[in-house]
Order: sequence, then structure tokens, then C-alpha cells
Amino acid sequence: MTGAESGRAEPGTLERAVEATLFAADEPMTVEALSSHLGGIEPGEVRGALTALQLQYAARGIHLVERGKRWHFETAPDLAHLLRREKEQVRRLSRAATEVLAIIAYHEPVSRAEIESIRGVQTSAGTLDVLMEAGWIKLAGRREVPGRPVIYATTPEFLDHFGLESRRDLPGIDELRAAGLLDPVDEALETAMRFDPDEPENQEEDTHEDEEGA
Amino acid sequence: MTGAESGRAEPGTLERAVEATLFAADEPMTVEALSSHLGGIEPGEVRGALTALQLQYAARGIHLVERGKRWHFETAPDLAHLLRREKEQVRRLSRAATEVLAIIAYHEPVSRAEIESIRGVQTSAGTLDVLMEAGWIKLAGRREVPGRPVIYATTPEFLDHFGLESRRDLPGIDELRAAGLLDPVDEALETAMRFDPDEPENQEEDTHEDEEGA
Amino acid sequence: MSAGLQGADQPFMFPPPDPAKPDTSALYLELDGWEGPLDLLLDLARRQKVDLRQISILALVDQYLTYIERAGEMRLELAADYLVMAAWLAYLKSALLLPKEEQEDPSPEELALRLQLRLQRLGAMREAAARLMGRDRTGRDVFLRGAPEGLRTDRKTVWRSDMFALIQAYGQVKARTAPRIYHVANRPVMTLDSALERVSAMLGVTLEWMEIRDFLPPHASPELKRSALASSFVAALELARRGRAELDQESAFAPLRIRRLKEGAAS
Repeated sequence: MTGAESGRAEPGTLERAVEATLFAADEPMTVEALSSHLGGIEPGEVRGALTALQLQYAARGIHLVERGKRWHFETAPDLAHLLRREKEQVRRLSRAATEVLAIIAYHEPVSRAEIESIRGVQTSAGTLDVLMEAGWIKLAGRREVPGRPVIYATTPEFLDHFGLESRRDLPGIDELRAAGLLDPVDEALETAMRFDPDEPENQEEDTHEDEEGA
Repeated sequence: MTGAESGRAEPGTLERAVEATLFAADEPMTVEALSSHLGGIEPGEVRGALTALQLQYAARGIHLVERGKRWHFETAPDLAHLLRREKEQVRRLSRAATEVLAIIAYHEPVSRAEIESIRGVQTSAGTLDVLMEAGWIKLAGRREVPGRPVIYATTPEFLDHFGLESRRDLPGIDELRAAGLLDPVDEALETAMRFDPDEPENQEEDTHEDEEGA
Repeated sequence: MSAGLQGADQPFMFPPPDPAKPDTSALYLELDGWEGPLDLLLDLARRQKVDLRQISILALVDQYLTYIERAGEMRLELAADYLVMAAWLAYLKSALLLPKEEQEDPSPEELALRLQLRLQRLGAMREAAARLMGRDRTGRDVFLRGAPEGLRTDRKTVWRSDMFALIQAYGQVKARTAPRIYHVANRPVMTLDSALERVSAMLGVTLEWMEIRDFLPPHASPELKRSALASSFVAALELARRGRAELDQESAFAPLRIRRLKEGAAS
């Protein structure tokens, strides 16, 4: 833990090995992948080395980050303006694709019918294809209801691309959940009809949901 | 130049920018290229930042190096072995390969044609390749007969793996017979139940066989 | 009224959307930008108030109907679902204005609330999408290493075997390919040649009559004795034919006797 306590410490042998491996890797690596690549080092030790490294790099122009349980180095976000000019190759998403992606991310797993009921329009097949091709969403099985519709969920690449450690980091997800805005309309309607809006009772309910979401 | 004096210093703004730029670059960059990329920073300052960074990375698993006036990050030389991992997969030698190996061990040096005539079946080139890959046999020159066929012999690794001091430790024909290993498979049981090993006689014949085999 | 149905006094949790635009004819130009009636309604609602929980559904219905009407005046072709929504909203408006006791189930308040909830949800997702897209994105704001060396894993097969497998294999090769020598075991027989030899030799010993049984090997097995007897008998006949011996038998099955003939005596 000495490394983790001080960002200035000389990196230890394992830290150096983890650092070099992640630096050379073509893609992000899980703790398990690192552990096996390094010849079976205890995952706990690898995790310790990652934490220490993360701290050592915190003030640098390169950061060590975890995205969806996978670790990689990337440039510090505050330097974006320096690097952006040569490297503008981010996929431009249509508004429809952007919305569909957000709906899947905040509601996953979710069927196409559920996406459409939120958006109020049909989703063209191309929209989901674009998101699949980008590697941001994937088929996540079928919902066990009549018709067994296909359901969609996000991928680790999605978290990676948007700089999210996990889905819990989705902007505002806790507040949305607390406000019941991730619940289907029918459910929300029932909840709303049950309470007399002007009564203090309603306030209580809100408080309660906040706690749950936090 | 404060950064250059101490590898422990927090990297300065320019150092961070140089660090991130080199990290994200597709290929090594000259001081001039860095300078112009960073909006016309004095090459002297860029050079100072590079020197500081080089020092900061000196003990890490990644090094900043200059090659032919161009700078880039690379894995520390002592960790280069991490870039190429060998994953070992243990497999049991096939029956055919075991037979060929045994023939080579008992008859070495021996050509492929001789192996085939002893085995009574054709031997695929792959079988010999496997034994070579295992490190148990090696080419031992050519037989000075028409066609000059390649001849094979066992290696020290062979002795090692099979726990033999020398090839003389291989059991002789009569030991094999005594152990029922020379009997056609279907008769082996019957023989084993009837056979009364005759010690002195066996010993004599062993000596004889050893001489022949050596 | 509808605004009050869901905790109107709860603070709104999102940063405010774009500054509310005035409800002007600028809408016409954006016709292609709408993704369906709900989208249009959401935009209209946003113009109305910051908080979607406090919008007036009646005002919203009016705005929508006005918009559709103007589109009609401009002879813009509207997709059918915009017209369906317009019809439904017109119905909702009239129901909301009717005295309560004449209402059907579901009540217009419930329908209005449902619409409001849908707009809230679409609005929430639209904001979430904007915030998501605004994050530091890989390849736009943060960058991965430009030229990673890459990790290579070479698969290497480690072969394994053992002494027993080795010698067993060799034994089986040997057993399979050993030259097969078939030899007939010595059967207990006396060949004619050896009987001839034997009987001739015995005849040389004496000129007296001898029983043919005396020519048999004394310790032979019963099988060999039988064979020897037969061979010796044939040998005796042969010797008699050659004129070297004479045979004598007193009666059938009596002992057969043999005696050497003197040289030249046979003629």
C-alpha cells in the first residue's frame, strides 16, 4: 500500500510490470487478464498496483482509468484542446441514435417496443445497427413475455468511449431513478393517481424515493 | 528546468502537454514537430520538458526515449519480455508419436525409412515435427547411403523428460518381454497369468540385448 | 390542474434546457426536424415553461392545434400521425372543459397526466443523451496510446509423455512387427527312416529271432511306442523285401519275430 499512499514513490516491480503491460496493450485489460498475462499474480495484488499507479498518474498528462472493469491509459481530459485538432474522428450520431443510446443506457435491458414507447416514434432498423456497429450496444437476450422480444444493453466499449467507470456513473441516473422517470408511464400513472397531489403525503413519497436512488 | 532536477516533481503544464501529445501520437515526433503542434512553444522549452519527463520516467515501466532526433514512449527494456507472452498448453504425446520416439530412442541414429520399416506403417512428417518441437529428437546428420537420408537421434531433453541417466537405462527387449510388453495385445493377459519369470535367464539375456542396443 | 397531479413543488433536477424560444412562426422551418408528434409536443412544452411538471396541458393542446392549423394554411403536407394526434388533442381539450360528472373512464385528467408523464420521460432521456454526448469522449477529448506495441501471446505446446508409455509403445511395435516363425512342435513319432536305421542296427547284433517289440525304445511314451511299432513293422517288411531279414508269426496277432538273413542266403 505504500505506493497507493504516495504518488511520488518509486514504482515497485509489479507496478512497473502492470504499467508496461497496459501501456503496450492494444485494448483495455481487466484485472484478471493482467493477472494471467503477468504469470498468475494474485488479482488482489494487481488491483493494488493499479490503484497505486492511478494515483501516481493523477497529476500527469496521461491518466490510468477504469472503464467497465477494464483498465487503460488515456490522455488527461483537460488537454483535449491540444490534441483534438489532428484527431477529429469521432462518429457523429444522429439525434435519433443519440436518444436511443441514452434510453438503452438508462433503462437496460430494454426492448425496441419500450424504446419506441418512450420516444413516441418508430425506431428505424438503421439506428440500432449504427449503435451495434459502433460496439456500444449488444443484444442481451429476449424478454420472457409474449412475443419474446429481443432486448438490448450497453457494452464495456460504451462505458469506455464515454469515460464511465460503470453505469452508475451515467449522468443524473440516480436523480432520474429517484424521480421515477426511469419507470414506465403506467407505473408512474398509478403512483400519481394514488396520491392526492396537494397532500404532504406526496412529499414523503418523494423523499423516500430519493433515499432509494442514492 | 525544475522538473528536470527532480524526477519527483509534479509535471508542469508544458510537460503534461508534451507527455500527452507523445502518448497519443501515431509515430515518434521531433522537437520541432512537438513545438509546432503545441502552438509554437520555443523548441528550447520543449527540449527542457522532454528532459524533465525522461527523468521522471527513468524508474518507471515506461521510458521516454530519443531515437534519431525523434521522441517516443516505449516499454522499459527490462520489461520487454512482457510484450510477448508464451502460453503453455500441455498435451499428451499421441500414440503414433510415442512409437516413433521409442524407435528413435532404441535404434538411434535412425532414418525415417528405417523408422517406417520398424513400425511397419508410414510415418507422417508431422509426427517427427512434433517430436522436434517437443525438443526430444534432433537431426543427427545424414546416412552415407544412396539418397543420403536424414537421420534422427534423441536429445538430452529427452533423457531429462523421461528420467533417464542415459539411453543405456532403457529397458532391454527381454525386460519388455518379461513385463508382457512384447505380447500382442490380445494375448498379453493370458501370458501374464501363466508366466513365471525366470530371473537368472532374464539377466543373461538383458546383458546381451544391451550390448546389441548400445 | 394537471400540473398539480405530480408533486408540482418538487425541484426540477435537470439544468434548464435552451432558453425558451418564443412561440413564433420559426416553427415552420423546423418541420423536418420533428421526430413525430410527441417530439413536437415536447418542444412546444419546453417553450411554455422550464419545468415539464408545471406545463399547462390545455395551453399545450392549443399550441399544437395552432401549429397544425398554420401548417395546413401553408399547405405543408403533414404526416398522418400528426393529424391523429391533433384529433386526439382536440378531443382531450373538449373533455377537459366538460363538467366533471359527464366524464368517461379513463378521465381526461388521467389522459392529460399520461401525456405529461410521457413528455417528462422523453425530455429526461433527451437531456441525458445531451449530457452523455457532452462527456469527455475517447477519440475526441481523450486519446488512447497512438502506437501501442501490442501484447502478443504465443501459444506453445508442451508435450508430455512418460517412460511407461514409451516402452509400452516400443513393445507394441516389436510385437506387431516381429517376424513370425511358425514351428511345428516335435510330435511323438518315429519316422520310417529312423525305424529302418534302428531295426537294421539291432539286426546286426544277433542272428537269433527277435520280437519286433524289442526294437521299440524302452522308455518312450505310449504315443511314441505306437508310432515306433508301426514304423518298425514297415521297416521290417522293407528289410524283408530287400532280402536282409525274414519274418515269422505263429498265428494271427501272435508276436511278430524277425531274424537277420546271412549275406547271400536269400537267393
